[in-house]
Amino acid sequence: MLRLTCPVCGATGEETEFHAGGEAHLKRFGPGSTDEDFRDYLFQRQNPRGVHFERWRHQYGCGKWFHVARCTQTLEVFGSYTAQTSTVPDHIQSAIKARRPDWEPAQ
Amino acid sequence: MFEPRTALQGAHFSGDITVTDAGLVGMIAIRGSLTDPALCAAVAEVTGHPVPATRKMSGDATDGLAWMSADELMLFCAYGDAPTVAARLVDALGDVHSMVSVLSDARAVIRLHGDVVREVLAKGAPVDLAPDQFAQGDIRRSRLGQVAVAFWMTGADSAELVCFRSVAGFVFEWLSTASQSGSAVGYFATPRR
Amino acid sequence: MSTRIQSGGRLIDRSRKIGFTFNGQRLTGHPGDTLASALLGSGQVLMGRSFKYHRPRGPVGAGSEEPNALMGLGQGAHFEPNQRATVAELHDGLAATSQNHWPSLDMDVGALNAAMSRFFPAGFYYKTFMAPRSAWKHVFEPVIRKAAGLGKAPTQPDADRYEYFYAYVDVLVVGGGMAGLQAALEAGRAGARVLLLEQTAHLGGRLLSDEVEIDGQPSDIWLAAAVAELQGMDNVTIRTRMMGAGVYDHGYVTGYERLTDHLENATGPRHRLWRIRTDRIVTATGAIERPLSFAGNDVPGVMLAAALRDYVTLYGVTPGDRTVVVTNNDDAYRTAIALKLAGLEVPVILDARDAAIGPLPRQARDLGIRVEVGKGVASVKGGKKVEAVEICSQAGEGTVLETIPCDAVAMSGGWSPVVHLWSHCGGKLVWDVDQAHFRPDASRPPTDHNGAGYVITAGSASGALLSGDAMQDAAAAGRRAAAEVGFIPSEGDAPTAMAEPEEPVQPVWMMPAGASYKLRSKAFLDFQNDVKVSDVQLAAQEGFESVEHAKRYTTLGMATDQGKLSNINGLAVLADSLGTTIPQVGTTTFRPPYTPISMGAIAGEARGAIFKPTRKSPIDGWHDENDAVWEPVADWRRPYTYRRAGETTEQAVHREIRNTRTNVGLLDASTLGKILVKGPDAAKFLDLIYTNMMSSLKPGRCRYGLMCTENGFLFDDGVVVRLSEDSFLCHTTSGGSDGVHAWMEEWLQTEWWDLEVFTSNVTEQFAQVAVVGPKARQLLESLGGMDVSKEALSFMGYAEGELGGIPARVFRISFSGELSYEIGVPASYGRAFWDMLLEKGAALGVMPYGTEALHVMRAEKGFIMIGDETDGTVTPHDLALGWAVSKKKEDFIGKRALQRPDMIRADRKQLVGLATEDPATVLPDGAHAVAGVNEYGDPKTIGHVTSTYFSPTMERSIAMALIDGGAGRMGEVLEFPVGKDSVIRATVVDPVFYDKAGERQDV
Amino acid sequence: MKRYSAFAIAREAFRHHTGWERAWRSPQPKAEYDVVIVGAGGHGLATAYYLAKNHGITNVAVVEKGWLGGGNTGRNTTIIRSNYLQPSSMAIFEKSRGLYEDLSQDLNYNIMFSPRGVMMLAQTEHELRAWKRTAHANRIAGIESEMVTPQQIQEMIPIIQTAGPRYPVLGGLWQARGGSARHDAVAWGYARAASNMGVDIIQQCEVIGVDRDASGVTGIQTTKGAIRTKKLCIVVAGNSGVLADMAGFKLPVESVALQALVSEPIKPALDCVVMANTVHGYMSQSDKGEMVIGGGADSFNNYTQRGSFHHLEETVRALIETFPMVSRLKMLRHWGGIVDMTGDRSPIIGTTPVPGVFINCGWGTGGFKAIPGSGWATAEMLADGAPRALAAPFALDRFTQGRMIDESVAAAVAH
Ligand SMILES: Cc1cc2nc3c(=O)[nH]c(=O)nc-3n(C[C@H](O)[C@H](O)[C@H](O)COP(=O)(O)OP(=O)(O)OC[C@H]3O[C@@H](n4cnc5c(N)ncnc54)[C@H](O)[C@@H]3O)c2cc1C
Ligand SMILES: NC(=O)c1ccc[n+]([C@@H]2O[C@H](COP(=O)([O-])OP(=O)(O)OC[C@H]3O[C@@H](n4cnc5c(N)ncnc54)[C@H](O)[C@@H]3O)[C@@H](O)[C@H]2O)c1
Ligand SMILES: Cc1cc2nc3c(=O)[nH]c(=O)nc-3n(C[C@H](O)[C@H](O)[C@H](O)COP(=O)(O)O)c2cc1C
Ligand SMILES: [Zn+2]
Repeated sequence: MLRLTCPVCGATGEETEFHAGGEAHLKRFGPGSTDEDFRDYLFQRQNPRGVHFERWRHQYGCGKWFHVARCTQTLEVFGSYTAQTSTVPDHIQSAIKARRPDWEPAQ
Repeated sequence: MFEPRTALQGAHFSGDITVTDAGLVGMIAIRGSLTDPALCAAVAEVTGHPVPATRKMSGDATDGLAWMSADELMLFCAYGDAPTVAARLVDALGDVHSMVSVLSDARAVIRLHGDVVREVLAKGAPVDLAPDQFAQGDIRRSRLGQVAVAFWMTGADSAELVCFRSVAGFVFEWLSTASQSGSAVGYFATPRR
Repeated sequence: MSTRIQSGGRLIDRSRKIGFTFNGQRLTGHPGDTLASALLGSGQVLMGRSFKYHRPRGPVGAGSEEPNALMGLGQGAHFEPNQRATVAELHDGLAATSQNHWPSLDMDVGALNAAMSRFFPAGFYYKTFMAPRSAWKHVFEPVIRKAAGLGKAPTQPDADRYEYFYAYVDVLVVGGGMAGLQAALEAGRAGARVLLLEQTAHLGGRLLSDEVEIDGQPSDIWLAAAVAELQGMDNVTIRTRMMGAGVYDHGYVTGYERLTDHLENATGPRHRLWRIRTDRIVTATGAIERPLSFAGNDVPGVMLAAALRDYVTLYGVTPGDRTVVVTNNDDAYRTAIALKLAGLEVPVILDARDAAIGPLPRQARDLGIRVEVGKGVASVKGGKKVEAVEICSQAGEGTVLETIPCDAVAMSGGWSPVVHLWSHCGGKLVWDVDQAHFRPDASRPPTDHNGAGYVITAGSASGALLSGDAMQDAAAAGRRAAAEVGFIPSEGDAPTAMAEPEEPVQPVWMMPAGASYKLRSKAFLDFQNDVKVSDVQLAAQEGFESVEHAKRYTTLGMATDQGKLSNINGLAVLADSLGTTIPQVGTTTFRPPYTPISMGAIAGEARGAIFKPTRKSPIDGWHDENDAVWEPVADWRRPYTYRRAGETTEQAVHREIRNTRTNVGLLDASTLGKILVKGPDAAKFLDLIYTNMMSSLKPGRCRYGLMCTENGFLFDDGVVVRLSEDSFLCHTTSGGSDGVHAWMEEWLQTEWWDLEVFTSNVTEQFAQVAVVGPKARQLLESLGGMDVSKEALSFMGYAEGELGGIPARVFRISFSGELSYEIGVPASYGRAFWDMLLEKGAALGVMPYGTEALHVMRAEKGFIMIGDETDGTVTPHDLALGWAVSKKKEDFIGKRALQRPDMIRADRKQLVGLATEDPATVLPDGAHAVAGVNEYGDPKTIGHVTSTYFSPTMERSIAMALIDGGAGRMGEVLEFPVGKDSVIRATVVDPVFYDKAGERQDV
Repeated sequence: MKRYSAFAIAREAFRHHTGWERAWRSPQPKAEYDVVIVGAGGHGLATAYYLAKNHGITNVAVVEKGWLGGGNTGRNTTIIRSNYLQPSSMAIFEKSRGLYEDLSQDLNYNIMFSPRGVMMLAQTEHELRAWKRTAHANRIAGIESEMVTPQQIQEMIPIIQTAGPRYPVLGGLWQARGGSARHDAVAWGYARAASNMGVDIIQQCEVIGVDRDASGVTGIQTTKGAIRTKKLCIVVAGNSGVLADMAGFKLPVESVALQALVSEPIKPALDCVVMANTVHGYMSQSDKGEMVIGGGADSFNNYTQRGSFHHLEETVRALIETFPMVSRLKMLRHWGGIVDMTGDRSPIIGTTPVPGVFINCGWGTGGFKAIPGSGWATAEMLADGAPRALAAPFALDRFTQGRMIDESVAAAVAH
């Protein structure tokens, strides 16, 4: 039963206040993209056993989406940050590095 | 004969605490950037309340302004005043990118009163309701049992709660069940009055 | 004989007697008794039958670890099977029944299994019962099912009530023994918010039975002071009768509080499930004594040494007058001493160790008790109760040296820390060679959201078995917990606790060490599931080497006690059989709950009226008063139809349709989703959300719109109204409103956050009534107010104003093909508006209609219904709605998906109408059309019926279907096999059955 | 291998069961195999068994990181049914159910297949129509399943409450020859039979790398050393993404925890499997007497074999609403498994972008029932190098083409 902190309203709440939204930072492929790129965007997920960047919505709270860096193996949370970012912010990367020195961002 | 009615139609329950339909309440959702000084000024001017800080509320359901989200406020006023207040807000906001919608009828407000108000809420809301963690002036949007609610303390032993109109009956029933006599938990210190 | 003795019994009130029944027999006990102690006090040692062999059993423990003494408690709507008599507190009128026997506890036919046990070793059922094939289901399985299963199933709905409670603390202490109390004191004094849970009714843990010296005084004095101090702290809460049930990720703990089980007549909830969120957990859960594995260790009267001591000390009862003590450690001598001091006989203490030289053995000898070292039990004699013990040398094969008559045996194989809560979320264990047990490895704790260890063990739960160590460990644990959550703990000396020093335990996994097969097959490891030493050895022999395989093959540890007594002994046997070490073998996975918890508590308050929220429209009351047949639609309830006296449901629906098509009908459409979308980019945004072009819509006009998922499939539809240049009102399906609103917000917040758009879900702000039928306009005009004439408000138009004095938004849209207005009024006026329509419309023949009439009427018009014509795999093109998919727009959600190879296949399923050859025959729901044979050799299905009705308007059956390449099959006759040898033939037709030209709605 | 029978038990009883042999061998890995299967779950073991039995390919290793059958096969609620909606699903699940009928005899291992029937309740009009549609599809495909009325349901399942206030039961889809089997026995039975035919089952051997050259796969790296092979089949359920990553491709799969729980055992009270999809409650009673209850899946990626507690609350509430007596039972134990959910919630069986690497995954919440059929079809594919009719529709390319096999059409879940 996760506890997450919403970076928008600052509330720390339990998982049931939130709604999980899958992998973060997907690049949307629209008309004009190849079938393969489109498939990757729609279906192929990192699904790592380890550090995962994912989307959550503070569904019962402020209603806002945000991003979380979390380990899928230990469920440890490295930080949460706003949804209006296309890449993992530096401070989150360093928070992960601090606890997982071997971790490298995915290509 | 054709009078407006709340969803709960004045319902009242008395057990470990009292649970009461607050009656018709004017409610206006204001969306816009809460960091925009123009918006803050307009809202303060029309409502008489400063824009509250994150998860704070000024006043109560009779006259109050609550933080709902980073770009959303909820104004409480008299039911009959809501349309005109909303119109005044729209005027005052002018060109500021914003949205004002009257939601007086979309919500129900319930008043809770009694020594164990915090405990009754803590039976359904995953929120730290200890007096030093959740005080008057705080508002929390969360869930109660299986539905979305927002609540705030109006005194040491009283609170108000707002929920969607369609589930008002459910919430009322839920609160009455949780406060049936003999179900007090005895966890939070009894408030001093 | 088992009996109440004159002395001892600190937990009972001897001055009062209370009555209870056991298998219908009236017995008495004292307040403070457990059911087990009261039964022992009444001469009843035999309390149940085991699972597999139906062997007679008495209690082996005195607490929550008990595997044997399980009973059905209560009656009728309060009956519950499989309750442990050792923790059930006695109350007046308690009704207990023993289980798993027929015809009676004393005489059980199932006990034949025991006699046949040589044919029923571990896993025997995997090897037989295979022929003939059907015999398993019809012969063998029913017999097995009947024999298994322990307690009787409750038959009535539960009369009790349950609830939850959320608590937030800095430090949660589980266990109210010496260690838990000390840890709580330390954390509490430092200022942390502390919650302490104790599963029993009493604080003190083992101190209650085994008094030690704390700071030079009897521990009772310390105990009283500690409790008083804790109770005096505002930041500390103590709850008894509350078990730490499970430890979960991120500091989440479930606490199982039993509020009324110990009361005769109680009000209020029976159990309360606490969901505790804490930063640090101190588990001070104590240790559990292990049985010894000797033949006949399950005969009623054989007990754990400390349990026997508890019965004597706490309840003043004993299972026998002559107790043989058998042990491999010093602690069990306390039992011998306690028995002797209570005036009971202890003919011998059998100590498997080579020597017994500590102060406790010395004290026992001084009391005149015979102590035999290097000796053990070869076998316990007796069936339903202990009659004698055969003594042998521990090192040998079980040659009987002497037979000692006795009626009870106290056994101790050493102590295992209670590591369950530590382990639930991944805390690791180490094997402590000296103490012969697994204890928490403090360097590998379970980790929380910050990656930090969040469980700290205290006292004997850490493996600090001796009082002095336990106290030091507990104080350190409490201080560490407080410090880790940001408080400054005391640095002073912790109290010193002192008990008699103890010599080391000597592991004994089989008694005697060289026991023959005969003895091993009578030495029980798992009492409840009847798993013997020989079973685990067989598992190893057959290659079930992993401890998890051995568990599953033998069912060791899978009973209702989850192996609290058996696991370590079983591991040891497995390790020995495999020629490896216990830590190599490792433990099975510890899973919550610590002991079983009621399903009622897990469900909490959510039952009956508040099982799930029911959303009700503002007009719900009227429907309820007027015989609505309800239909759940998402969380809403909606009237399916209003059935009048003497009508069938179908007749009611047809009446409603006919009336709507000839006079005027009213539909409560309040549940339809309504979402406001406003901002400079609103039109641009809706162009992305909808497949159609919405930016070209004129203010004051309505347009039917479709929404696809990014995968190209249709998922919601509805009418979009342009309220003004920069604001739109989007209608959604009733079930879709929350989803569509969330969908819009998701795109706005996470993909197109540069767009200046706000949305607001105003669904519940408005009660919406569809006024439908040729007399609709007449009805509205009779209300007085805004102009609703054709000229002022044309088809697909929108206007705001007042009707009958109520503010109204009127949409001229039609889902039935009739002249139709949908009118939104503030929800608080919804009922008033509805009543007004009924009153004014009476003369016009106004009549409400329900969802089924709505469905039939839209089908008559060939309109699709999300969920009927769509199922998550259907595109707008499949439904011939290509006209609503913009070709001009560069992008919209789903556009790219619709270009994939499979989506542009010509032979996709397409929407058609169907006319059965016999107009009276209605195609069944979901019937499939077939033609030819598929790749598996079955008839090839070419599509299925999506909507099918008898149309009272057309006076014939109508249907819609999705058919492979349907658009190209007009006029074809399709075959729908609908039952054995029965086929319905239907012609493919245009799905619009009624008023193809659309003349009726545009008037 | 000595045959199991009542006679064998009697014989052994008189010699203290000393004559029982190991159920399967525990060999060290050889340097090379014709086929290496990763994952000794039901699907991997069944694949090995049918490779040996149907295709005579026995130089096969099944490599397992833990203990065989310890993945989802050993932790599922054992519901077996074949009344699916889409033709390709019906084909493989019915093939599987048919194989289950004779599996005990085929394997000489009592896997306790118990066709006690599966009842899928319809609690909304929409669900009722969906089940009717399924019933038609099933009948045409030769699968016995039928709609039953609330009255029939009440008679068949006395403890059910069909007239519940919130979601009264409107009907049910009944598959009489669906049911359950002993989950562990399925894994053990296949392992024993496969081992007996020469398949090496190598436990405690984790695959940690996949070797490949320009032409495709050449072998694997394991915690017990390197193993060469030209045919590698990945059958690791929740860990599929991790293995695909090692092999160098991506899958349309996400791993989440799915939970289950058991009650304490009670005397027989429920004779069939009941699925209440509207309220999310799934329950059957095992031969030992415990109620076996399927819980919900987490909605976030998770490899912990633990799930979030609130799913259990939802499940138990639903069950109490459906079977009020459940309220006075107790939960004995709850656990989770890591299930691999695909983009359309249907499985994947097929070739991969890496030549020589085959995949069988994506069974998600419902693959126990498919073990025999999937093993059969996967063995065909491995023997031929390409899928035959049963497996073909489940190929990976469907996600590129948009050819979804969506069973959620008919049911919210697919247990
Ligand atoms: C709680 C729950 C309830 C369910 N209920 C049902 C149900 O009622 N009916 C139904 O039909 N299905 C059900 N399922 C689904 C079903 O259990 C699975 O679909 C099925 O068991 C999958 O079998 P498998 O052989 O593919 O995977 P598994 O049994 O999980 O086997 C995969 C194996 O691969 C091994 N492995 C992983 N990584 C490696 C590596 N790197 N190297 C070597 N080995 C590795 C694992 O250790 C594991 O043993 C349920 C699942 C769960 C979790
Ligand atoms: N000499 C020995 O071999 C030996 C062995 C064990 C204990 N002891 C003695 O026992 C004392 C140890 O004290 P302690 O406090 O560590 O243990 P304890 O056994 O006295 O107390 C543990 C308490 O935790 C409670 N508990 C256990 N699991 C729980 C759960 N899940 N939820 C709620 N409550 C739970 C128990 O009911 C008990 O009251 C010392 O005096 C020690 O010497 C001695
Ligand atoms: C169908 C089924 C029935 C089970 N019955 C029991 C049971 O009676 N007692 C028990 O302790 N566990 C039972 N379990 C749970 C297992 O002990 C175990 O928790 C599960 O297989 C997951 O493994 P793990 O907990 O070791 O991770 C059962 C599991 C399944 C799949
Ligand atoms: Zn928030």
